[in-house]
Amino acid sequence: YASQIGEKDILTISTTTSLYDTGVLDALKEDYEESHPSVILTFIAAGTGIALEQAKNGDADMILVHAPALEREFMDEGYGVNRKIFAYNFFVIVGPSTDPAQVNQSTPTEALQKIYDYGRNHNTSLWVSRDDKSGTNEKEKALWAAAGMNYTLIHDEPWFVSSGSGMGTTLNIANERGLYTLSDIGTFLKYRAEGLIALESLVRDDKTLLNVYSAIAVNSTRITHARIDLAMDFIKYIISERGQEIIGSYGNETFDSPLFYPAVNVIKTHSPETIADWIEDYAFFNVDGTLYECPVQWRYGDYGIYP
Amino acid sequence: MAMIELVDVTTRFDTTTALEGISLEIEPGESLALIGPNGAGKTTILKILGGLLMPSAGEVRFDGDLARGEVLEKLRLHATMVFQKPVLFGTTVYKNVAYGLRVRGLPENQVSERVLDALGLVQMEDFADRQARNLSGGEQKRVNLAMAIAIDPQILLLDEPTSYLDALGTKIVEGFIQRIREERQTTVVIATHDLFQAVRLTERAAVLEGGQLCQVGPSSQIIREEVEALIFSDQECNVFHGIAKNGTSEGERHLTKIELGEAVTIEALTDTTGEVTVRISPEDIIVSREPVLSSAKNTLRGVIRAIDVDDSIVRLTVDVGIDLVAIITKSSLNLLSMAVGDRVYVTFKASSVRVY
Amino acid sequence: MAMIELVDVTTRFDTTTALEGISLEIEPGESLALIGPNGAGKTTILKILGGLLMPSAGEVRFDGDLARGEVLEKLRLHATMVFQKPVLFGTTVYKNVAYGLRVRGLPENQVSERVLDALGLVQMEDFADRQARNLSGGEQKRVNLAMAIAIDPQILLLDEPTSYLDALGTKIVEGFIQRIREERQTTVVIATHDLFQAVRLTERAAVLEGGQLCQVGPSSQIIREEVEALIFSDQECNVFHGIAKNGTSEGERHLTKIELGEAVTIEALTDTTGEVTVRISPEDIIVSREPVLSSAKNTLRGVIRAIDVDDSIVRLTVDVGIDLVAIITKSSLNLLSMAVGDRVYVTFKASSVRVY
Amino acid sequence: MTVEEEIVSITLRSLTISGFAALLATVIGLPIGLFLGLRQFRGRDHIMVIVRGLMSLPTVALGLLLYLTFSRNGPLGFLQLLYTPLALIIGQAVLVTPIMISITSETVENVSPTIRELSLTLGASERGAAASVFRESLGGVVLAISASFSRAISELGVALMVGGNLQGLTRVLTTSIALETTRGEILLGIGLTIVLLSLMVVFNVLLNSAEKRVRWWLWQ
Amino acid sequence: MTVEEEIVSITLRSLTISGFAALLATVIGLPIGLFLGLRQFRGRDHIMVIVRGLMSLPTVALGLLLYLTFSRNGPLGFLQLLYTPLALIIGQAVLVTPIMISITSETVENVSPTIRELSLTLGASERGAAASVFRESLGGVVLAISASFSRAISELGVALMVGGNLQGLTRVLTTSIALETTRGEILLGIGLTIVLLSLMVVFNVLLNSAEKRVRWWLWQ
Ligand SMILES: Nc1ncnc2c1ncn2[C@@H]1O[C@H](COP(=O)(O)OP(=O)(O)OP(=O)(O)O)[C@@H](O)[C@H]1O
Ligand SMILES: Nc1ncnc2c1ncn2[C@@H]1O[C@H](COP(=O)(O)OP(=O)(O)OP(=O)(O)O)[C@@H](O)[C@H]1O
Ligand SMILES: [Mg+2]
Ligand SMILES: [Mg+2]
Repeated sequence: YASQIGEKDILTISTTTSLYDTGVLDALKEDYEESHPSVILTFIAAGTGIALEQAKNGDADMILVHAPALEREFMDEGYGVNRKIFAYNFFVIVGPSTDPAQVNQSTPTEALQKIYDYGRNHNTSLWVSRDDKSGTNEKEKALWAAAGMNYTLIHDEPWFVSSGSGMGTTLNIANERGLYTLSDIGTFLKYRAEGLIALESLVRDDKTLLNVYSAIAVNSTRITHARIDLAMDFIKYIISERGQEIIGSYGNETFDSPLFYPAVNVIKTHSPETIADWIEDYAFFNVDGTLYECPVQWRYGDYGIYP
Repeated sequence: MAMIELVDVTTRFDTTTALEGISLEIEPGESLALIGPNGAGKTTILKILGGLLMPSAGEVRFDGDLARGEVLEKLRLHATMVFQKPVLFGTTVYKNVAYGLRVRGLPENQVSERVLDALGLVQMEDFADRQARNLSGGEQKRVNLAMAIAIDPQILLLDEPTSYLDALGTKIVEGFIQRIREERQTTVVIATHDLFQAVRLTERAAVLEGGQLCQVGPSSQIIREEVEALIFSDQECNVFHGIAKNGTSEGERHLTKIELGEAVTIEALTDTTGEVTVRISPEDIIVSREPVLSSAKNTLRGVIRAIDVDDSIVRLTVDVGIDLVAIITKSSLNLLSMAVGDRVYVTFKASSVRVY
Repeated sequence: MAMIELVDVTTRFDTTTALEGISLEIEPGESLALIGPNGAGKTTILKILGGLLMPSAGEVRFDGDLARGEVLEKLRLHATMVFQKPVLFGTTVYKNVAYGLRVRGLPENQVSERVLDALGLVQMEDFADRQARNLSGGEQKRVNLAMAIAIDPQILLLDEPTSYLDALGTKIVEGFIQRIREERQTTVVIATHDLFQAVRLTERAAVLEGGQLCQVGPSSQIIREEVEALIFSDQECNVFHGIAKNGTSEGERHLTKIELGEAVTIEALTDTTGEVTVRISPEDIIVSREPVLSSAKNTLRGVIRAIDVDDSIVRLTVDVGIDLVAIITKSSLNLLSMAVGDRVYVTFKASSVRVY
Repeated sequence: MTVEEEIVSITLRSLTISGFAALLATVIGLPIGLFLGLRQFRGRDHIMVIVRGLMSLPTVALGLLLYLTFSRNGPLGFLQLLYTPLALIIGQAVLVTPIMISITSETVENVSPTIRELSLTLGASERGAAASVFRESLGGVVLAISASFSRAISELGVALMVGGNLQGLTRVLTTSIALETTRGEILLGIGLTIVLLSLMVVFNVLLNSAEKRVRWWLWQ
Repeated sequence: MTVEEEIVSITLRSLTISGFAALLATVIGLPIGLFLGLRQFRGRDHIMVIVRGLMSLPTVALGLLLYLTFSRNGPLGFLQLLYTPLALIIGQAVLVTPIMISITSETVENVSPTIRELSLTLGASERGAAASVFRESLGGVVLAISASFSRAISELGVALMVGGNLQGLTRVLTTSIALETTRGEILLGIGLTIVLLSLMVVFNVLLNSAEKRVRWWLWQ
């Protein structure tokens, strides 16, 4: 009953909320189910942390996430196989239009340093962090580290606000309180478009703000009931031209810019080169000095997804 | 001026009419009994008198003012009702009795004094610390009485004050009611089924039936009639219509001559004149061969028309101009050796004649 | 074998001991009165007899078996209690009365027949569709009685069965109790404060006081003692001790000669023999100058000892060997022109003598 | 499916799932509540206090615990209930049973003990007597049902964690509201809220009139 | 701050905020519940049905509505309450007041009307009589308070939306549990749940013994 409704197979996918909330997955689902009438896709949207946990517990057949460090851990523990990067976009540092710390046009690192200085000097809350171990939060930690600051230490300083909430609420808080925060582009654009927030995107499109989404199938030798064939079929669809097209065009009508950029061709063709480098740099796994989208030992079966 | 005045009061509950067009005045210091069969409306009237129930129609006046708003609150403060079924707060006996006093803001030392007095009066002083709801039926009723007594109200409304009470309790409570009437001129209204209690405790009685006021008058007279009516309601005999004529006055009761048809005249104790219905209890009639000169006012000559023997009881029908039924014992019949057609005298007291 | 047997039953509620070491046997078909002051433990005993309360110590046996488990359920099925305070389900009168029948799985046509019968018996047939909780106190008590009557239990436990009832209701209920005793041999246990009711309705009486059984014995004897204790605490008149001798039988009632002290003998209707207490109601006595040959069984000669005039009522004390008090009207006094020291005859019917 | 059809199907699903949950809670909680309300026994106070404490189980926490229980690696994983409506029903039932028990036992306790005695003396079994007390406290039971159903249909944590908000399967009104809200579709969220509230008012109207019927029927 | 200190401070904050919310709900809901339970008037049924319907307001939805109300552009934005403990208190109070009213009115309704009459005839004002009825239905009121406090402390939606789960300011037990759960820190989440449940059991024990004291005290 759990895995079949009538004749249909169910593919359970754990996904991060920020990805699910954009709605792109619903668009993919609709198209995929049309061409695969015997399959039903079900998305479990939860925080990255719990999503990985669910997969480890055997409650999902694949995951869609955007936290390379955590992904690697997941795979190293033997839970995930056949990782495929399928999309990317950029995080943005957003803040009030008054921009008290003058971060507009700075690089992310500079911006964070300015925020740090301003916050300390004025002894006022200035930065709100999701602090929830989500992909976005993981990115933020990396950015602070790049700016030369210890996340755990600044975390307790008065200018640093921990919202412990999802992206939407965190944006609302930033909006209400006039704070800076790091946001995924999708939620930000959506909230701007709905008129919910008046924050400006101040720092964007930097290498360090890169956000990479990947799909990982659950290891069916570890989690025996995981439906790896179904998962791989869907992964193949995502990285197919049709899937990439849907991802790339999603949101074009509503927002002026797309929410996601297809990543498959960028990696395959290594062009545009800067982006391809950034992606490899940021989201590929370094095994013995070589960068892999998916380390060889975690490639299962012959699905023809790796060149 | 009447203390409480009901003017054409009607009380309806969804489907039933509990009271219909009741007008009644209660004077300060008077005592009134409400009598009548179950469901007559006694409790309903008491609740209206106590300001606990608003009539569906008609007026309630307290000291001349319409009982609503502040006047209603004053009425409730001065009139206290003891309910038919004991009702108690879920706390100790002491606190139950103290309630009415504390509501009135009495200082605590006076409260405790009066609570203990009131409890003592109903012989419940040892129960002060008991949970009131765990008491026996009679004990609860006593506490309810103590609660009313303790606040020493101007108007005491008692709904079957001695139901559940044992003999001693009844005596104590009746004694107390008489005493407060005399000593403090408390106005007392009592609903009761004990007609003798009504006579003992009240001067005036009101008879209710089916929500209507049938009669109001001096208790002793009204109750006597009621007693008789009740006792003989199952033996519909010796009931006659007649015309009562003004007679000699004896204190409050009048000795009145009543002409029944066929030139039969009897004497009865009543205030009523004009057309009346009389009933003579068959058990009160003495049958004799010779006329009797006695304290009995009525002696009539007649002829035995019928003798019905029923077990040990004999029912004699004597034609004295009207057919009177007398009930005698079988051995009396044998002793007097009476037979149908014999001439006899029937004798009964004036007080044995009930006039309606 | 006793139907219900209490062996050394003790009932404690947190702080109070309601019953202490009660042993009592109830035979099939017998009638027992429980009498005693408020808080004596009457209700508690009834609840134990009905299987509604487990004693803290001691045994309850039903038909010889310890009342617990299935035996207890059987006891509850056969014994039905009518509570002191009316308790009703929050539905119509009809459904209240039908409850016990439906619980027993009677077919619906029989249910309706028996419900209407039972309601008719307490004169509540017109109330079938009324909400039971909206009834007056007496109406509720009637419904409660109907509920018990309808199921025709083997054992009927009645806690003050006629409290709240009007005179007619009382009479009906008492009549019914006598009838089921005779016709269906129902075992009846009645707790009551009305000692006369106890005599009327039961053969055996148990006196409780403070949770202890003081006395058990024939009702007439026990109650006589109780009545005396009460009456002599009061200034009641015309109460005498005497010895009743077996007399002639007249149907079911016996005409019995009773010797009162000082060689005065009167006749009364009673079954009792041996030591008795009699009371002659002062209002039932006729005073005359000449002896009366009449249906009245008792005519005694005497001398007027005292005349108390009180309003229109005159209280004559006549020494006929014992001091009899008669109440006559003022005009009778005038008519007979009686004075202290005059010789007169007093006459009263055998049925006017109450024997306890 | 149009948005309207989608809303209708989500609404029906919400009603069905929470209806079953409330039913389950009633079936389990009502007898327990009756028992706790009728009987005095040692330890009764302790049970009551724990049951009342359980009323404050946060739905996220319950969702988490149930997730761990129903998860494939969990003790009941073999039942494969996770992300099914049945899991949701069970979860919501667990959530509201303490409410059911608390309100029922409180109102039953307030019914005069004489009602029980009356039933017993008229020949009812202990069960029959309990049924009488139940009839007398029907108002409280109805409140308990209303409160339980309300709590079930308005909870989110369990629905998210063990239901998974799967479209067409376990997506209910609250998860939809939450989803639309995080997606920034605030008007749709508010619309769904209004749908839910209107439904619940209607439900309570029906319950109210059902109460009268049931009271009548229980006495048949 | 160590994790232990953090947990203690979150726990205290939860207790304070939900305590005030329950208090506020009691202050508002109790008189309304008393009134609805004591009086029969036209439209009373309608009010009851709506109040009961409001019991099913999902916390996400209420959170959203309150967010819109308190947000800077909202009608009450000038109060600058959003993301403050006060907003949370108000939000939770709004959430639980219908529960308070429903349970109170139901139990008050079941107190025999003769208690009111008894008070009145002994000279109490209408208010005094209402107080007597209140005393008699204390058990129900205590349940109402317990249920309200439970609902307040266990709700998440309002705390997230209008509280914002701000560390050190509006982070309470449920938002922490939710946060730890999304973080995948399941053990910590369960630990916090146990803290919450233990606290609530203790609270109910206290409430239970307070009930006895209060009953005693109310009669002083
Ligand atoms: N709340 C009510 N709803 C409907 N009918 C009622 C209500 N209260 C009283 N009645 C009806 O009104 C009539 C009068 O009731 P009331 O209680 O005044 O009688 P009562 O004279 O006190 O009788 P009792 O001697 O039995 O106590 C009764 O027929 C009763 O059924
Ligand atoms: N539940 C209870 N808790 C504590 N004490 C009780 C309880 N029930 C009865 N009692 C006490 O037990 C004693 C006997 O009570 P019971 O009701 O049997 O008296 P009763 O003979 O029926 O009195 P009454 O004539 O007043 O009805 C009383 O003193 C009473 O206070
Ligand atoms: Mg009455
Ligand atoms: Mg008793």
